[in-house]
Amino acid sequence: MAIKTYREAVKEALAQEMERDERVVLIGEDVRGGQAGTASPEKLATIEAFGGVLGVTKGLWTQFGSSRVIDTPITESAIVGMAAGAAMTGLRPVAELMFMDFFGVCYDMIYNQAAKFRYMFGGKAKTPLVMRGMIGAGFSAAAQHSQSPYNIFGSTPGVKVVVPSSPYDVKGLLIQSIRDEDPVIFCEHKALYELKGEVPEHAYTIPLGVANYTREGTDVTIIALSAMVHKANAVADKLLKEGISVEVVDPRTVSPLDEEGILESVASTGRVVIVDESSARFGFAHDVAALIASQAFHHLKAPIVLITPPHTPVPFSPPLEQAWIPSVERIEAAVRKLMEA
Amino acid sequence: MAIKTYREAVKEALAQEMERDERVVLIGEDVRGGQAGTASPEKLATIEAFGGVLGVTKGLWTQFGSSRVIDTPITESAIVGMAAGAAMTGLRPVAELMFMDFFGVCYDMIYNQAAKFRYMFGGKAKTPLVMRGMIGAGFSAAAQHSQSPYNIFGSTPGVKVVVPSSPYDVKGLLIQSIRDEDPVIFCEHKALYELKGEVPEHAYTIPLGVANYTREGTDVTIIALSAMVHKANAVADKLLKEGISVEVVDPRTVSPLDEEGILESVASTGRVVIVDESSARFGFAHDVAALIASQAFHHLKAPIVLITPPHTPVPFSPPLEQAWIPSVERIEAAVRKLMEA
Amino acid sequence: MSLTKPELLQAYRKMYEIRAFEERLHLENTGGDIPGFIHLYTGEEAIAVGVCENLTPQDYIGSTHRGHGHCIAKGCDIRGMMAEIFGKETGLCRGKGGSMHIADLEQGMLGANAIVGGAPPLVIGASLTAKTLGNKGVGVSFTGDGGSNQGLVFEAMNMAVVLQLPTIFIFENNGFGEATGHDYAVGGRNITRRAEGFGMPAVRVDGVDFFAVYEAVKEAVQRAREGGGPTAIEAMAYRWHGHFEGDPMLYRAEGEVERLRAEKDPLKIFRSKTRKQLSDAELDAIETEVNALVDEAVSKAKADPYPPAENVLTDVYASY
Amino acid sequence: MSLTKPELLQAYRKMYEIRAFEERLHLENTGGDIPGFIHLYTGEEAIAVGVCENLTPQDYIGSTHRGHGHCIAKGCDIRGMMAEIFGKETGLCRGKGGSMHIADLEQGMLGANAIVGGAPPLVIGASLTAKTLGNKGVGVSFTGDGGSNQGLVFEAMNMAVVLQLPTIFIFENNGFGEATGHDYAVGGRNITRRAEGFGMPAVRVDGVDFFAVYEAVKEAVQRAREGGGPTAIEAMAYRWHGHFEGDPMLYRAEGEVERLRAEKDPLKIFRSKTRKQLSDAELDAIETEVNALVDEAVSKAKADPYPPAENVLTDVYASY
Ligand SMILES: Cc1ncc(C[n+]2csc(CCOP(=O)(O)OP(=O)(O)O)c2C)c(N)n1
Ligand SMILES: Cc1ncc(C[n+]2csc(CCOP(=O)(O)OP(=O)(O)O)c2C)c(N)n1
Ligand SMILES: [Mg+2]
Ligand SMILES: [Mg+2]
Repeated sequence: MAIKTYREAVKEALAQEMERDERVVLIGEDVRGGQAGTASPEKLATIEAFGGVLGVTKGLWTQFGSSRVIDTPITESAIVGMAAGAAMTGLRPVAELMFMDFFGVCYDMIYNQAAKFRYMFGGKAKTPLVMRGMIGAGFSAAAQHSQSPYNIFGSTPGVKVVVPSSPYDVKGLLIQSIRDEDPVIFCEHKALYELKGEVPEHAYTIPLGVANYTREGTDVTIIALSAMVHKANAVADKLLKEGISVEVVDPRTVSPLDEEGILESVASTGRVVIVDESSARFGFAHDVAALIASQAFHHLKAPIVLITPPHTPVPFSPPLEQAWIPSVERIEAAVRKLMEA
Repeated sequence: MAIKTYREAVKEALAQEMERDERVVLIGEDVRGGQAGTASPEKLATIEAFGGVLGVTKGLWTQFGSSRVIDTPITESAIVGMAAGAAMTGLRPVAELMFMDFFGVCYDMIYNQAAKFRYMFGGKAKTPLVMRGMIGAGFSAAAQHSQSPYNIFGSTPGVKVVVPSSPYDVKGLLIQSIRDEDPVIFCEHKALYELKGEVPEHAYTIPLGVANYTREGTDVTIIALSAMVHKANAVADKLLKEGISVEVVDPRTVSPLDEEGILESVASTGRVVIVDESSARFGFAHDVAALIASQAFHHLKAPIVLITPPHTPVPFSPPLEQAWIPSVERIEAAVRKLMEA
Repeated sequence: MSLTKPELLQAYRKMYEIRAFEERLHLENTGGDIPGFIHLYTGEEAIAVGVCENLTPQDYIGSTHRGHGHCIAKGCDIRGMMAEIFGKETGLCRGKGGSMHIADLEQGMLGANAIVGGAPPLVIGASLTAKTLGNKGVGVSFTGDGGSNQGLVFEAMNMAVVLQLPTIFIFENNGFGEATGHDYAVGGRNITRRAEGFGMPAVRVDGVDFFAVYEAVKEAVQRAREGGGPTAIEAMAYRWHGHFEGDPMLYRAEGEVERLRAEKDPLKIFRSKTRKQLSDAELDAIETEVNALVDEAVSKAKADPYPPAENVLTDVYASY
Repeated sequence: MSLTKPELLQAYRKMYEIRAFEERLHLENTGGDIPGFIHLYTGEEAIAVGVCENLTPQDYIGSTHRGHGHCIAKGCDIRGMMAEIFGKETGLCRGKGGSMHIADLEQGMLGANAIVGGAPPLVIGASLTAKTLGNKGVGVSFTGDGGSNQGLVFEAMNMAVVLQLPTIFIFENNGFGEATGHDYAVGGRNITRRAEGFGMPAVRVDGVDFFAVYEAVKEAVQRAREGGGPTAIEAMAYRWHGHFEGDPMLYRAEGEVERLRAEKDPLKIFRSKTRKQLSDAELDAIETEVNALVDEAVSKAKADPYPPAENVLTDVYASY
């Protein structure tokens, strides 16, 4: 199988779905990039100067043209709202929010609109829209460009929320998200774009709501998403050498959530660590802890351990930011402590 | 002590703080109401046609005038943003969002702005702003006017979140919120405005982050907020007659959260029901369940029970809406089941 | 006048349907049978109908909290609407939406919308669909004078101009947003001129005159269908009832509504403008028919069953 | 020309401070020492300084992601800024903010803002404070041509007009938002006219000419202080560097930036316009001083300590 980066996998998913289904359109700021520049008309007619700020969509305009790859002004409510309206009426738009941190300027178009149409209109509407964007800290992008609000998205009924951790997953889940009939918020972690992994050439789907056990083990279950999965894996690999057997469960989608996949692992280990970058309060860790404490209580041998950032904005300075992000060390220490208890 | 409604208590808090501190200003849509109407100039110069859509602020314009009670266009980002900017520069604004459901059109002004200034600017800014608004289902106000997004607010670091359940609490907590140096989101439940209770005449404060035990008991702890407190109390009163002793803990503020107050009760009963109107996922119930499962695990005698709405928008039709809202029956059944386990 | 007699009769029928529907709701609501909030459209019938008589079911509209008139004009079934407003299983949204969320995508009705300014961003999306599929469809958004100040609306206008979308932005200036006059809330006091600043043609029309609305929209629709981009139309009209049912309208002049009912009634104005083509008898006959239809809709809505409680879990992907 | 010689020297000093600061950052960033994103202001110095020379520390400004120039013009300490950008404890925000969040409330600087369009709503708040306290202060927001399309900005303009707030909305039209030209993104292609539609005076000025900016802002500030309400000013200028450091600017004409550096340099233009009042020697002396200051700021920033990890929990009410 070909080795590709997470970034390439995202683009490949978009390209293959756009090829397969001409109702799929991309909408966002600089998703092509370079409109009305000062370069010569000939050059402007060919370049994709940005292809998204991180180059994820670069190449798609050349392939699909301006009616499928739609550059917009800086106007997120209109981007997401337009995508929602287009989705209700026959397109399958993929709107790019660039940084998910920007949800605050446009969330009504998901929260009160796209997410609710199907239910509120008695099942008579579908809104097959994907809103893509970046999450995550680690780049000193500071307080307004480093957040991971998938917990907020996950609390909204009617919307599905995907938070993939690997190149393989990101492609299969994005294709599935585009084909899904419900609105999907698709969260790509900045720290993963350069991550490489095996990605099949063909279009394939991964169902939403099915967890992936990235490590199998019997002593402790670590539940983690996105960039945190790799930290959990590292801890599992390290501790295995010492005879501690750690299972790592990556739910991959926050909503729907593979409750069974989580509870099964907890039933077998009885010890739980949840690692979550979203929030110190009302986060994914809390949601899953509540699930376990209510549904798998009798399997638990020890308190559930939550590893989250502190309840603060993301600080800019590298040492502060490193202290903010859940670390391998904290995860390892938590697992060790659970084994002692 | 005088008996007042929750609505009167809110207004009294506003009036007393406005009297005490001339930096306190009210900003919102129709907080006075009646500007540029067609009535005669004399009449227009005196009426407060709305005083907020639910009449909460009626009377304040007459008392404090147009520079303190500021009617705005329908423009929530500008309302909340203006309040945040005014708060940074010396006023103590109380912005009214009318229905908290509208947060989606303006949340950036809290999420990325007001909530972050103090931290992001290294402690050199304060933003003493209160954003008031209604939450809650029960009035067939349908999917876009019935929500309780205090869970979303509570996940935002830097902001405090208050969700009062009684006339006494709403007055004391609102005064405290106005005096607080951090931004506060203040959630008033529609179903409580007509609720009556004892409210002292004088200005008093209730600290943020201190739970109230509305019932004391030894068998089961129910943790509930806002309108749900009254349902929990009803269950406690009913079951007491049967010899089941229920403690009801009303944290009153979601953030900061009185963790000790909650954990203490759990330590004494070992059985927990959390009743929460916010969300079936990532809600207050989940946040508190996670706290308990991680901090008080060894005190627990049984699984934690979460009573929340289903993971759906709020339906309009009365029987559907009644099925949606956490009910006294569900709470009672949960307590009974816990006692059997 | 470019309209045929059947078209004129149809326009009157639609306007009267709205009138009869709304005035009946006013009565029913006073009786206390209707759950939730109700915002009546009476007095503004010429706008909804003047707009929608230019549209086909392939065209889309997006509406407001005051949406009954738009729904009726766009072809939603009156019985289904009434049942919805009463919260019944037979409602257009099976009781899940209510007055503020009536939608019917088959009729090109994208929904009433209880978020002020909510429709325009969605409608530019419907317009994008039409443009992308090349089907000559248009999208029409309704927004009030109050709603015209919402950021969502400005963004949608700008986007429509940039992408040259087939969108018509209708601003229903009925003088008030809740209790606040448009002269207070609209910076520059001129919605038309503000829209023009976004780079599209914009006109102000007399919104109680069906023909004025109809002709302005006709031109805009034609331009949009031909790829000429968006248009804004500000229709000046009057709200006869309170903001919501229950508002005592302290902010309005005494006798104002009575005067409006006498002088600014879109139906009366229509009648007087069509005296040569239509007889009173023909129009009265329509009214009689519509009255019967509304009667039937109300009795049916009252008799129909509520949705079963288990429906709370349908029409959504989650099963808990 | 209404400015005294000391005022002129001060204006040049400020512009050169920005220039030296930004060009040095460009170099330091290439060296790889600077964490996070950097957006340089070079080429637009006349706007920030032309605005802020009209202001006192009691006036407030709100800025953008491209905020260094505004900070310097408003009086932020260059050493504190540099340390902040390097993420050091001695930074203006103690390392918690970084380039995109430099603030200094004592200087009336409400913060750079990494949310495009974030400043105007906050600035009308500062203006409301001034109006309420009656202290004659004004609020000034900076927004780019790209940002001029954000709903937040439109809402703020409308609110400022309705409440007649002492606000000046500065639009820095540097031709691009990221890689997208203003001619594409701005509906109507005219930010000034669009602002006028909101009901306030609006002018377009040459943003590389300090004096053009200064005079327009002077008039607006005076009007605002006297209770005459808000003004919008669109200043046309050019961005010399990429959107962020690292952007290869494929979308720009070959040789364009070199031409701009030669023909549209705000500092050169200032020099040539002040030939009668100021000598090259005087201005060169300022440059030498400023260069030393920037050198010092950089060495200090590099030498200064990072904040201790436990500071992650300070400046916030939560202790976990
Ligand atoms: C985002 C948002 N803000 C405020 C409201 C409350 N609200 C409902 S209708 C209304 C007034 C709307 O006025 P206008 O747009 O003129 O429409 P009209 O009622 O006159 O038809 C307001 C403020 C809302 N529903 N949504
Ligand atoms: C709400 C929001 N949307 C998008 C972005 C990403 N972004 C940062 S700067 C920028 C371009 C801004 O262009 P302009 O306003 O012209 O300012 P300039 O960079 O030219 O100074 C964009 C799109 C953002 N930071 N915030
Ligand atoms: Mg109106
Ligand atoms: Mg620009």
